[in-house]
Amino acid sequence: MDMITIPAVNMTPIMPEIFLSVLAMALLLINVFVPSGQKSYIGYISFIGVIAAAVLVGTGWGMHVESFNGAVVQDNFASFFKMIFLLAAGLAILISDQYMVREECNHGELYPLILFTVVGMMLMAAGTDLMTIFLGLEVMSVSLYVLAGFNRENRKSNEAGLKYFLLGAFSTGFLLYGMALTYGATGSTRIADIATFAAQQSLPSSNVMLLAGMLLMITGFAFKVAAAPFHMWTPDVYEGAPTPMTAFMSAGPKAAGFAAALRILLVSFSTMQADWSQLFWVLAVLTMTVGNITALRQDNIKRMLAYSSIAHAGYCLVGFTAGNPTGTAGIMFYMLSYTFMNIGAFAIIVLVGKKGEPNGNVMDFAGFGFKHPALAVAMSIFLFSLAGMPPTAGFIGKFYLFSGAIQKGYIWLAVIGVLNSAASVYYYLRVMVYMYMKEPTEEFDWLQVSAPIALSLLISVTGTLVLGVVPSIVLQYAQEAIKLI
Amino acid sequence: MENLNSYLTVSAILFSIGTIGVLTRKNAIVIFMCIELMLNAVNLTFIALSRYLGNLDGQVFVFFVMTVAAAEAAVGLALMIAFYNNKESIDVEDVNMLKW
Amino acid sequence: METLFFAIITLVAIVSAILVISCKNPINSALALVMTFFCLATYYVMLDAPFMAAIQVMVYAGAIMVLIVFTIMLLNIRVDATKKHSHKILLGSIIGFFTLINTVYILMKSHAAAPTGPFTGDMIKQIGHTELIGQEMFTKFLLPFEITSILLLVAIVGAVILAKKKL
Amino acid sequence: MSNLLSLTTFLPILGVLMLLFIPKDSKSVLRSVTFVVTVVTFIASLPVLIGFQNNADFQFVENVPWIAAGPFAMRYNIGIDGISLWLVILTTFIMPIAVLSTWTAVEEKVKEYMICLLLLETGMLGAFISLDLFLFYIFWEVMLIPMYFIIGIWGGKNKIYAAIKFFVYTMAGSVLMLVALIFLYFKGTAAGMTDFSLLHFYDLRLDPATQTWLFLAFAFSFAIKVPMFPLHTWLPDAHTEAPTAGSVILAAILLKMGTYGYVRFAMPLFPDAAHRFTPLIATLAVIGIIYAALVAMVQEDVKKLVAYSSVAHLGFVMLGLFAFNEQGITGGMLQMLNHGVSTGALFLIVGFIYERRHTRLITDFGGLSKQMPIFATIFMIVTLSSIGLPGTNGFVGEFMVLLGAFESEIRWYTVIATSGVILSAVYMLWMFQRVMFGELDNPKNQKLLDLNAREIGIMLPLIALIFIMGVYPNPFIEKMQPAINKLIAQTKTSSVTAQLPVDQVLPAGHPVVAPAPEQNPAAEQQNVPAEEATPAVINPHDAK
Amino acid sequence: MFDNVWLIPLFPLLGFLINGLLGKKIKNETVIGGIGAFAVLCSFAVSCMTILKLLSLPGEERLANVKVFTWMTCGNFNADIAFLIDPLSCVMIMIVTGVGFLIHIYSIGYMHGEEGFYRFFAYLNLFMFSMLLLVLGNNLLLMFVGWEGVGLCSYLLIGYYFHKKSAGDAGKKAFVMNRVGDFGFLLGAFTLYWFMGHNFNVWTIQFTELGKNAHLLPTGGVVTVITLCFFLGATGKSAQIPLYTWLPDAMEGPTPVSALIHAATMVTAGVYMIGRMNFLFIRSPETLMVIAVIGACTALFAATIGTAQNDIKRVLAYSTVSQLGYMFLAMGSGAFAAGIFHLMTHAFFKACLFLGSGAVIHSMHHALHHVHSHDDAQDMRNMGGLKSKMPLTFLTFLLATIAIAGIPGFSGFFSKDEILWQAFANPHHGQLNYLLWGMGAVAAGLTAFYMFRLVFMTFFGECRITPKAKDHLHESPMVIVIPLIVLAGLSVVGGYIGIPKLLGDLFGGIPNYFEHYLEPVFRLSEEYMAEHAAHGVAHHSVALEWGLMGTSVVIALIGIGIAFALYVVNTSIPAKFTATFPALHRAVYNKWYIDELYDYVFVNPCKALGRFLWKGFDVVVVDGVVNGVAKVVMSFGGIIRYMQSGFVYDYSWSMAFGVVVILGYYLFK
Repeated sequence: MDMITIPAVNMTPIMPEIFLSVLAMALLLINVFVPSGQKSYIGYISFIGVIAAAVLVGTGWGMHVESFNGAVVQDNFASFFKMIFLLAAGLAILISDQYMVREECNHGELYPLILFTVVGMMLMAAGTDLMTIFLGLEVMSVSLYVLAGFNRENRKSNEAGLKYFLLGAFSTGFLLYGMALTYGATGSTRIADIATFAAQQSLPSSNVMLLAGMLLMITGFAFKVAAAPFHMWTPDVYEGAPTPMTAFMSAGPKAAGFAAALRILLVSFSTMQADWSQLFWVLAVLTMTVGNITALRQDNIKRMLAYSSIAHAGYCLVGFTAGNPTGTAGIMFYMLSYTFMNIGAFAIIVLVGKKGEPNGNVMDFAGFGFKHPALAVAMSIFLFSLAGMPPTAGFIGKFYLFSGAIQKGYIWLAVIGVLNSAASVYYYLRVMVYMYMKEPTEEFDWLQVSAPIALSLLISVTGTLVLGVVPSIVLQYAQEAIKLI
Repeated sequence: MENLNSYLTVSAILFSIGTIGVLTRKNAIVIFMCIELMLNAVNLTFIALSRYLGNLDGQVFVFFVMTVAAAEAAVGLALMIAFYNNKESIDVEDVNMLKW
Repeated sequence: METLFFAIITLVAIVSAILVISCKNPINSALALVMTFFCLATYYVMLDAPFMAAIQVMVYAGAIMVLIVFTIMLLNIRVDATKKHSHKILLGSIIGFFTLINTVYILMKSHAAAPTGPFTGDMIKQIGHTELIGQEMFTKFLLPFEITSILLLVAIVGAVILAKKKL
Repeated sequence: MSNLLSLTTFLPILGVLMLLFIPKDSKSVLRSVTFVVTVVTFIASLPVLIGFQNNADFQFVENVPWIAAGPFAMRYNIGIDGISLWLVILTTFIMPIAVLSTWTAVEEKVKEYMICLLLLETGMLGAFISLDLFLFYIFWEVMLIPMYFIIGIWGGKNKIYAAIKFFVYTMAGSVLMLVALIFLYFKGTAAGMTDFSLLHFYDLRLDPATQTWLFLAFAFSFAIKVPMFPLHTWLPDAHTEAPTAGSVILAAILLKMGTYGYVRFAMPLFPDAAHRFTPLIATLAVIGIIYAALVAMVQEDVKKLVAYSSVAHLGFVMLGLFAFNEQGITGGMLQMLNHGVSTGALFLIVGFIYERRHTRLITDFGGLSKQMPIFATIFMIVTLSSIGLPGTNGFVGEFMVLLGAFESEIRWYTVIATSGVILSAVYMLWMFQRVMFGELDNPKNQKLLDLNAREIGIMLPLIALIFIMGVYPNPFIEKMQPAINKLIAQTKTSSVTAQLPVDQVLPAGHPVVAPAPEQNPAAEQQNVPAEEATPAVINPHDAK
Repeated sequence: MFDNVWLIPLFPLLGFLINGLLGKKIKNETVIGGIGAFAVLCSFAVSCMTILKLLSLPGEERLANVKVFTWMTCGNFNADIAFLIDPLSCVMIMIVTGVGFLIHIYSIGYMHGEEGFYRFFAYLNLFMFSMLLLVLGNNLLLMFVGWEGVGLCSYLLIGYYFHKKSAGDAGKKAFVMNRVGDFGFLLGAFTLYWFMGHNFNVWTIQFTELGKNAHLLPTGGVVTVITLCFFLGATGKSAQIPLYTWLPDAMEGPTPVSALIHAATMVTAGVYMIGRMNFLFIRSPETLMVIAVIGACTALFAATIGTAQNDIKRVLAYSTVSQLGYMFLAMGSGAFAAGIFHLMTHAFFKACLFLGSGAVIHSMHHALHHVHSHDDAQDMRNMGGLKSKMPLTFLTFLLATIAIAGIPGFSGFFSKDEILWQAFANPHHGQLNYLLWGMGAVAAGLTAFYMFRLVFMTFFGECRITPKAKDHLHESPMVIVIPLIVLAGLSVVGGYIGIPKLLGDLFGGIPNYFEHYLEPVFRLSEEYMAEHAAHGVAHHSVALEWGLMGTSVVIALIGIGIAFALYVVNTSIPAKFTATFPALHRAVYNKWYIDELYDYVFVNPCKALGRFLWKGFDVVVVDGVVNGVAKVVMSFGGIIRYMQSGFVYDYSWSMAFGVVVILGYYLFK
């Protein structure tokens, strides 16, 4: 009997993950010694860590390194998404401090958990083995359950965590079953092997086990990206979770879900595109429509953004349906833009919320526009971007998503998409109606805008506008990234 | 060894029973147990397939699933406790402050 | 003989699974679940995976179920007290039934990939299941294995944050 | 100066930057700065007018790469021809007037208001000068935002409803255009095009079925903006609620976006479909003319009446455009300018009395002529211009439109449309009579002041234009003539080919880039096989 | 040759600009009136020079197009600002500037002290400008400019007393009815332009060019359509059935306006237009018949209404409508020269009548004002016995009345008789001619009747206002009287330039100068007529002509006699008559309820339709659909929202449902 020799592995592909994990662990330790009033420093350190990780990711751009026996890969696709995760995490960290202090749950563990979430998401994006992806997903999910319920004194937060947990675990069951069937059908969990196997099939979609495995996995990811009818957790969880975490959840995990789904479907199941495109067509339509229509009737702004987030997932699914470079690069670009604009919007909500009632109501924005012009302009930019108005990132993103669909010939899908996007304008405008066109019902308190939030707003606004005016700087990377996958 | 399909069928039955449990029970802990049942059904599928394929990947997967189940159990139960602390109940009928 | 054994185990597994979802008292459900887990462990043994069976018993039936039972006790929950929503049960059952039909149909219709792996029952018996698993886990699946450490860490931290009396 | 157009377009943005640094309480400074900026923009646009050569080419072209990713390449490609020239000038001309018009009416949130106006100007100018379809779409959408705020923040009672209606209505139309735009682009790339340049798309020959769909999408979007019956209902609301400057800009320029869209995009890009849908468009235009006139007749609110009159006027424009001949299109273009001037002026006038009386109900007025003779005179002139009295601008446009339409296939529509001249006289004069004539019996009206110097100053340029364009419209016509002829050629050549069996001209499903029509008209007559008729994409500007 | 012809319209335009822009500052009435009158005088002078120059040319060369500048060109369409000088336009400018000048002079006196004096003169000058454009314009479009321009001035001047609601209404009515006519004019112009261009490649709107190419046109068919459209324009402008109702209402304007615009010049524009485009009308016998019939009907119909009116100006207004009917009867009979001739004589005597009535009203108003009476100064029932108070006015008025009544020797006789004869003898309408003649003759009798009724009620008998007021009645100032005298003189002698051939022969072969003078304009048409006459040129005996002439004179005399009997001899008869036939009287007095009919048939339905379209269609249907879609979407939002029940099992149910459906679809499809 031989000793098991652990093979020499190339750590390069997972350097950012390692770095973040180590940092998170270190912070957990440091946290013990930081007095409760000064937990912000942990946040600052995390933010710096995120930047450092981004640098690490950035330096790896252009390389294609497989490692761990094919369990993980470093490629542009992964790097692009990792950047999105880091951005989301960075912005979320920036807006967390003020909120958490106000809500009196400023526990230092928050930041390490965010970092762990990022590690999980990164693994989802970089994983080339179903197991890696699954575990990445679980790391992310488990952290998110905690983050959603982080404000444990708050019943809504508890409820959000619990709901997220129960439904997340339930969806994990389906996802796993899908993976099991796929494994059974192909004899491997490696994405590349599955692809090889599927490619050998004359008619892969007639292999029922493989097909069912794929479909079940899709439902699992559909849950993560909040596609109808697997979306129902979203509004509740988004509403209940602490606002910065909502912001984070709406951007990061969604992107991660798309990353993993894209990799699995485009690589492993590329030969079955006809099948999954058809499914995504329906999912996209349902998701967009349900999200938008329901958002029309929301007064709670967080809930409204939650529904809108569902709708945005729907737009991304349009790109997914297309499954061509335009559409998929569109998804990548869109998720990046969405990170900017949505977290930006949530940052404003963080500011507007008051202690104990952090969930802004749309009515709370009455008169906001002229009381706090700069913030209101920022909010308007985010909302217009979410609505897909040029010259903002949201428009370019939608443009590419729908272009992908049109290029593929899914004209009607694109039409439904744009009509949805027109309908969505209504509820985004509604916020602006309150901001600019209604008189305030009560006097505004002086809003305290902490430096980190100001920074996050600055980043978000800049990102939203720059990506809207000169999107090439990012789009070309997205294009490159999608080519190599 | 029984043929593969027998095992798979059993796992499918267990999976479905778990699903029904999730859909019908009101107690969060019981729901969680039903989910565990579903996961176990999947585990059975994995191991049966693994054995059939002569490929141990599936079993390793089961190993990880168990880890995940443990992790989820820890966090999930902690969430339930936290919820219970505030609401004195873990009945999902009571978990509906957030709606519409 | 083996078939008979399989049938009995299957019967027990399914009956206890049904008990899991039908017992009013969560403790009873939990015990029924433990029963199911044991059945599954038995299956694993039958499938030449003794190591998995051992883990099943220790981790699942042991650790996880203890945790659950402990929580049930801690929260002092006895009976599923709220009134039954029969339509919910009906709808749930219908969906579950269709899930069953679907999955069984899948299994009927499908055929797994041809057995390609090197691990035959004899080989497993010869080398030892545990060693083979270890071999796999520390070579081919080293990364996932490492990830589980993070996962568990997260779970611990999370559980502490959520459930500790005073932070 | 090669980047004159960019300068003109983005000067208002510079103005916005300046405004940002002015404290919001110094209202008169804010107003003055804005006014100066708009005037400077107008002055900056004059060299464009003077330097414009009377030919069909796009001039003052700027063309630099902008976005290039994936299958797309967008360029910052701008330029003007005779068609857009006047609309650009109209825009820069109207803006100072608009700024002046709400000098005293807008007392609150002046800074934001002025910023909105300037942003709007950039948006509008940008849309008129874009030669890149994508760029056009961007500006087209961007315009909505400031206008939305102008209506919604500084509007009247029902402003929110009006603002949202305006926005969502327009948005619903334009997103369909977006889909069509993308689809068109892919059709273009299939034929070897590499960017969104409009000039390339002109040479693209699409099969009629594709044209139909694309045309419908474009036309729908533009029809909302025009607005054509029955998509007009946002307009009365928007106009009624908007502040004076908003109404003026909306009427004078924004509505022209729709008609301009037809001239610039929908008609030349999809000539076959445009011809095919001429009966539909003409029907809607005619219904619009009659319908809006009838509805305007019974309005109780002056502003709403004027708003409905806009619908009728733009019906004439549409009728002219879809005559597809020189007189019709020239008339349509002139009518666009005329409508800009006279309806803009009408809204200003309504603004004047509203500012004084804070009501717009016709019944609240009566006999104002006695109290406000100057106002009466100006109002009269503008009214007459609006009903198209000869000697005023309205007549020239309307006459050309009707003449052109009468010469074309839509003759019978024209007959009905011509009766619109009766109705326009009815509703305008009736309104004028009720407001200005009769006993001055309302005590509130007896102390009204006549127009002040600022107000007269606002109106004078408009009045002057009313007469200049009415008496000597030739300079206007001459500048737009070559471009219009080119447009007609673009729409005509294709319809000639459309009459040929499609499979001879085009292999099924393979749109090809045909030689530029004016260069090789003979080739088309001889049904050149598609492969031969595919020279590289023609880009006259690359050649320069 | 006629290079300075553009000065003719220019002077009034300058006058308009000066008075319009500076009038308020000038304030001095003499200066304002002087500027206005002088501008017209200048035009008149240039017109005289022009016509003299024209007369110095041989007949065939009496035609000139004077281009000022290109107005608009677009493709094959070209419109110039250019003037056409030919005998027809010359006679028109003479009438317009001549009569116009007199009325300007008159107005200085009449409008004395009125508020907005400058405004009045500005409008008047603007009117002169427009009218001159109308008659001088060498193309359809320029004519249309004048055509609409005079309509505008008419509107402005009718609404001069804008504070009176009736004035505003009348102005609007005039404008709108004119617009209905303009609609026809435009359509006619479009059709003509398109038809000539499309079929014969003659893309032009210039009269001379059109005339040259008229031979290309077919007879009837499209030409009928075109000419009917144009005629619709003429009915609007010249107050013919069915668009005549605005003219009586237009009497709300100051009296000089009625004289100038609504009697002498503007309302005859329709006649002029038909004369100008005779080459077209002659090619459509159907249209000619329509014109003739409508002319005759209008002549008769308006005359009946005229008999029952009590407002002095309204009587004259209906008389104008009726006389215009004569002119159209002439045009419709192909007797263009006769129509134009009557146009001219009518301008003289009707202007005189209106100005005379203005003088009466002025005086009455003055008197009533002095005693603070609110009696209507225009109601003839308040007048009577004025001949002693205002002898000069009476005399001139009487001369003009005789002229209009068609008493031999006066101008009206010559022109009217010519028309009646042509109506009888023209080759176009066959048997219809007799009817036309009959209607014309009856109308002539009625004309004589109501005109003398007017004279008798106004100038004869006892004065019916309070004696106190009576003392304040006196003759008008010279500035008012002189124009009356001049016009009365013209009414008497104006007819002698166009003596009918029959009479001319009688008096030693005096030629019909007027007809001869206009011959270059109508020659081609007459030749065409000779060739194509539908019923052949009938040759009637001289005796018949004499007989008809005599008959018409007798009818007129009977009319006068009846008037004398009823209003001088036994003034109680009219009242008895009214009492006997109350319905008839009411109908006639109320103008046969035509206004009401129009209200019911056109105006009210239009308003109701508008209101329905607005409140019913626009708000309910169109907006309803739009808002309805929004509402439906919103309510869907509400429904879906409530599916989000907050219960975990519902959510998991939805997920499981999704899984089942997806799997089921793919597996069992």
